[in-house]
Amino acid sequence: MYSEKVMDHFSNPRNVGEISDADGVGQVGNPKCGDIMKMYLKIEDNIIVDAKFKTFGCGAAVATSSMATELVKGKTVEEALKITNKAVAEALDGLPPVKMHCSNLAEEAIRSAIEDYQKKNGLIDETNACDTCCKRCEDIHHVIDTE
Amino acid sequence: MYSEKVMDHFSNPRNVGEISDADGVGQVGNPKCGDIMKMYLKIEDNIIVDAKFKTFGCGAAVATSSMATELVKGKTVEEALKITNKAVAEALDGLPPVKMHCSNLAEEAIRSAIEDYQKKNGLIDETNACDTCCKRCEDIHHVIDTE
Amino acid sequence: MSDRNIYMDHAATTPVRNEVIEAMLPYFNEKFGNPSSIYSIGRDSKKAIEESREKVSKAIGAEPREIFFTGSGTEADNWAIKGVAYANRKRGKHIITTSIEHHAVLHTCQYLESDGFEVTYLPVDADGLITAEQVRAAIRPDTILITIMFANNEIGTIQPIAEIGKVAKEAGVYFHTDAVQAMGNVHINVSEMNIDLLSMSSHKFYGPKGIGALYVKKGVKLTSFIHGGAQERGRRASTENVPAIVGFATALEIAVENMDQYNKKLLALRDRTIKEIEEKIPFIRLNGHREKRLPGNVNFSFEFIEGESLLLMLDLKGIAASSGSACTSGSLDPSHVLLAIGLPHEIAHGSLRLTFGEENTDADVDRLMEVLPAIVKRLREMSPLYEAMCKK
Amino acid sequence: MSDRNIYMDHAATTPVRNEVIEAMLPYFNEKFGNPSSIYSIGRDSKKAIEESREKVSKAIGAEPREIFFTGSGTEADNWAIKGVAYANRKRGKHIITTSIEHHAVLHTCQYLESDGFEVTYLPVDADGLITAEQVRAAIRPDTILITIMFANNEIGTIQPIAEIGKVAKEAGVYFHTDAVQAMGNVHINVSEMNIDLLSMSSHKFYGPKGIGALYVKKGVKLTSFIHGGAQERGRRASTENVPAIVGFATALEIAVENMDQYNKKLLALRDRTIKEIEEKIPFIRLNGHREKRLPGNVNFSFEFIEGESLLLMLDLKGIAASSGSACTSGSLDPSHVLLAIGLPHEIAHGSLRLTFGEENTDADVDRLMEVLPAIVKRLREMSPLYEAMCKK
Ligand SMILES: Cc1ncc(COP(=O)(O)O)c(C=O)c1O
Ligand SMILES: Cc1ncc(COP(=O)(O)O)c(C=O)c1O
Repeated sequence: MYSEKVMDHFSNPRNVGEISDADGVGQVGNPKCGDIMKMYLKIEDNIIVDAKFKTFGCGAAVATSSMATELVKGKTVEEALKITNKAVAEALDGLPPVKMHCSNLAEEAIRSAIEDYQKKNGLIDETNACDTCCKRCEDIHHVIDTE
Repeated sequence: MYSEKVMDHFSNPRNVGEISDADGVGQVGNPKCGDIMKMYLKIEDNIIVDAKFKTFGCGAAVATSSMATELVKGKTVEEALKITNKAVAEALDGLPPVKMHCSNLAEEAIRSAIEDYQKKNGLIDETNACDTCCKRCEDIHHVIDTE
Repeated sequence: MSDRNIYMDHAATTPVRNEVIEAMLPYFNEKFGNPSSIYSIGRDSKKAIEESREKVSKAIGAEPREIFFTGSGTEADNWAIKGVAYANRKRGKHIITTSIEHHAVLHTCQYLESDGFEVTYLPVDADGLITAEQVRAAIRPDTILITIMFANNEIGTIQPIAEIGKVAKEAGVYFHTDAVQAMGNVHINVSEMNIDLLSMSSHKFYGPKGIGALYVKKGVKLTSFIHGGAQERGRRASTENVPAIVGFATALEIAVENMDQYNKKLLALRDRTIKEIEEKIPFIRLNGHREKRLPGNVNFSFEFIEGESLLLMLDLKGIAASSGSACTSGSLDPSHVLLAIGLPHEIAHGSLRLTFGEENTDADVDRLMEVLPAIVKRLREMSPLYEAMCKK
Repeated sequence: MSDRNIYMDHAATTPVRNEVIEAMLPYFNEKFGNPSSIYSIGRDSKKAIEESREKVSKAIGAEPREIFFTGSGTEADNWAIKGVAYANRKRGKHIITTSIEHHAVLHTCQYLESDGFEVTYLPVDADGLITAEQVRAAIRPDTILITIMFANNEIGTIQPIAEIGKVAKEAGVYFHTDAVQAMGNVHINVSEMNIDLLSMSSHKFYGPKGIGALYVKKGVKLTSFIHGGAQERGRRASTENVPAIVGFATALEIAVENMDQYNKKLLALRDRTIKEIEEKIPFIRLNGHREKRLPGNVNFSFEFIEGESLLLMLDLKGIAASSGSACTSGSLDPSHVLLAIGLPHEIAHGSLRLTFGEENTDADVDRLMEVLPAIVKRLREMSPLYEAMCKK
């Protein structure tokens, strides 16, 4: 089901943990839906110098979190904001269709952590932390176990 | 499906043929239903001294015809009239349920041949040659091929 | 010689090919995992199913996602017809079919009639053929489905499916075909032939029993028939029968690859048998179209005799065949197909179907022709109908 | 050690036993005849089916003529429920079931709701149990069917079937039970338990996939579900799947003969595993009733972690298990069963089902207990929920 790259990032996730003095922290998802991603960013001179995550979620959620932290490191804030869910999924050699929402979560976690950083630093004043997961919970057709 | 006895009477039917100077001839069944039994009896002093048959029909029809002719031989007319379809079926070690109507046909063929004899000899005047097969044709629930 | 068993009933069912059994075996106890599981052993099963789906789709020119595995050809027929009927009930309640369909189609249509649908049963000609023109003429504004078999299981007649598909497409009516007998014998391309739904059954082409498939063209509105788990993309529930699916696809792939060569052989056996029976036995009638027929199908009526007796006699000589006789089915009415092509009851009762397959050889036909004329003669001599005819 | 594969998902499916494969093999290519044929090779198949039917009937205390083979457990459930519903529609339109049925039952009931039937979904207690009293209270004058599973596939809870059967009998309402998980693990006697219809599926007790059966008590009014040929005494059409039927019966016979001994072994593995998990891992919850549960079933929720990740980690260590996690099914909602017993969503997401079988040994449990606590710990350390809890 999962690509080798996904399995690699799942079984050896990069950047797991917390950054105690993070400049931006974002948490997206909802335990009800079975996916929560929390991302910590260390930002110096508009450049993301470190990133860590904690994730409650499926294999794809863990792997995309890991990949997302890898992708943002070294990027400017503007560059990081351009990372799409597609880019995360592609960097993992693809995700099964039913798991594509996990890559959304990664995109959202990056945005959410950056927004937090921007808010804290007075760079924007409006928050729109994403709650897509829970919209999806209700939207998505109820698919069920198959044994 | 069929007992050994049925298969024996089917593959080596006794008394196949005609009796040119028969004292009683009876034909029952209907080609529409796929079963016709024609029975020839030679009757001397009220005793059936010979019996022959021709049958268009399934394995059970052939075997019951053969058995019926065996059973009537040597019997008095009254005894022969007492031969039931059950007796014919039992003498063959049983018939599959769907084939029980064939043993009806045998019973009817005996009756019909004897009635013919009685009519010819003025012993009765009323005929009620049996047409049960065709009644059944319409009655029986349409069962179908199974491949 | 009577101890040799000769099987001439391939339209009823076929033995499973050895390569197919080999292909199936690992999935019984090694790669036995539930394909819906995420662990390795389940993923092997999943992969096997998807590869099989791809093979099946290729065989008929479809997309893999248009193939849904079922528990049999009958289930595929039931699903296609009930599924289209109930999903499109609001658009109309009229269905067109023929009078010579397999009972999997006929009885399903009759069931729908009892639930408020209307069904037109098109008559066939003396060869068992219908025309696209007949279909066109039967279409009403409320027609939602045309279901016409590709090739008939009894008399082997092959219908003008591409022409009917064209008519259906022009009218915007879904077209289902029961291709259970045609698969592996006839070239089928669902897009060229404008087929929307197509039923298959694996045990007719040397695959296992108990597995079939329904092709459903993308976009066709169809309700589910077997409700439960989310297998087959949520459209047909139940734990996938992995070994059987693998067997199905393996058998179909072999059948399609070798079709032309195989058909050449069958045609030779068929045509020789037809010719010799016509030469050697009087009072007979070939049932089904002489050319537009399945390559392995021979079907004759023998006047004055009854089919089951004929089968039993052949069986005693080691030859397995089939009949449209009512007696073989526990009914008193002979085959609805033989009646539909206009045979009188008593002649329909005396029919014999021989369907050739892989293992059959010219020696088998030699043996058949050695015993069949004598058996027919013997049964006729026992028949009061023959006696009556002779005395005329 | 991680290269050893340990299978702990027998509730999903089981490998086919070698004796069962052996028993099936001759019916693929030697005795492959169509059982409805009258020639010798068809008679062999027919005989095999009737012997199998007898074995299956014996296993549940029924008559052979009350057993009908189907293409799966799901088909048996669909047939039983739709068959009773449509045949008894004039008497009433109310059906009683539970909220923890398998989807083969639940989705079928939902389908019937869309067709005008009314369904009561009885709630269960925290252990997944319902009571006969609840059933009695739910019966209305227009109730035509009670369908309640024998044992649950996720949490293993076994229902008081005999008591429910008594209530159903007193009320004169048909009682169907989905015994797919119970067969081979629990002693079942349909007449003592007053069961009118019972579904089975062979691949849960070391028989082949794609074959099930429905027990239908003599006299029960039931419409056909799969229409077509006259197989199964005209009640379930399609060429009989002879090898699978033989496999089903062989597997069931072995299972029933060895049930007590087999259960003793499973119980030991189960109870040891439950005990050790409870001792070694904090923040957990045993799902399902502690005693009234299937002998091979262990189901735990592990707080703060998600089930699919847990399964993947176990798989990497060579252990195959299952989860009520939504992720394993492509849905975002976790198991309806875990929600029905009152688990909050996030805890339901983190559940693990281990179901033991024949090949499992104490060494397998050793291995499980070697890796599971570490995996749970690792995933928790990665979890923001655990972090949040720890900071409280
Ligand atoms: C034309 C046709 N349709 C449907 C079927 C039913 O297939 P199955 O027996 O696999 O259900 C058959 C043969 O059995 C058939 O010949
Ligand atoms: C309780 C229960 N009912 C029904 C089924 C469906 O059986 P099958 O997959 O054979 O259709 C299953 C398992 O799959 C089950 O566990």
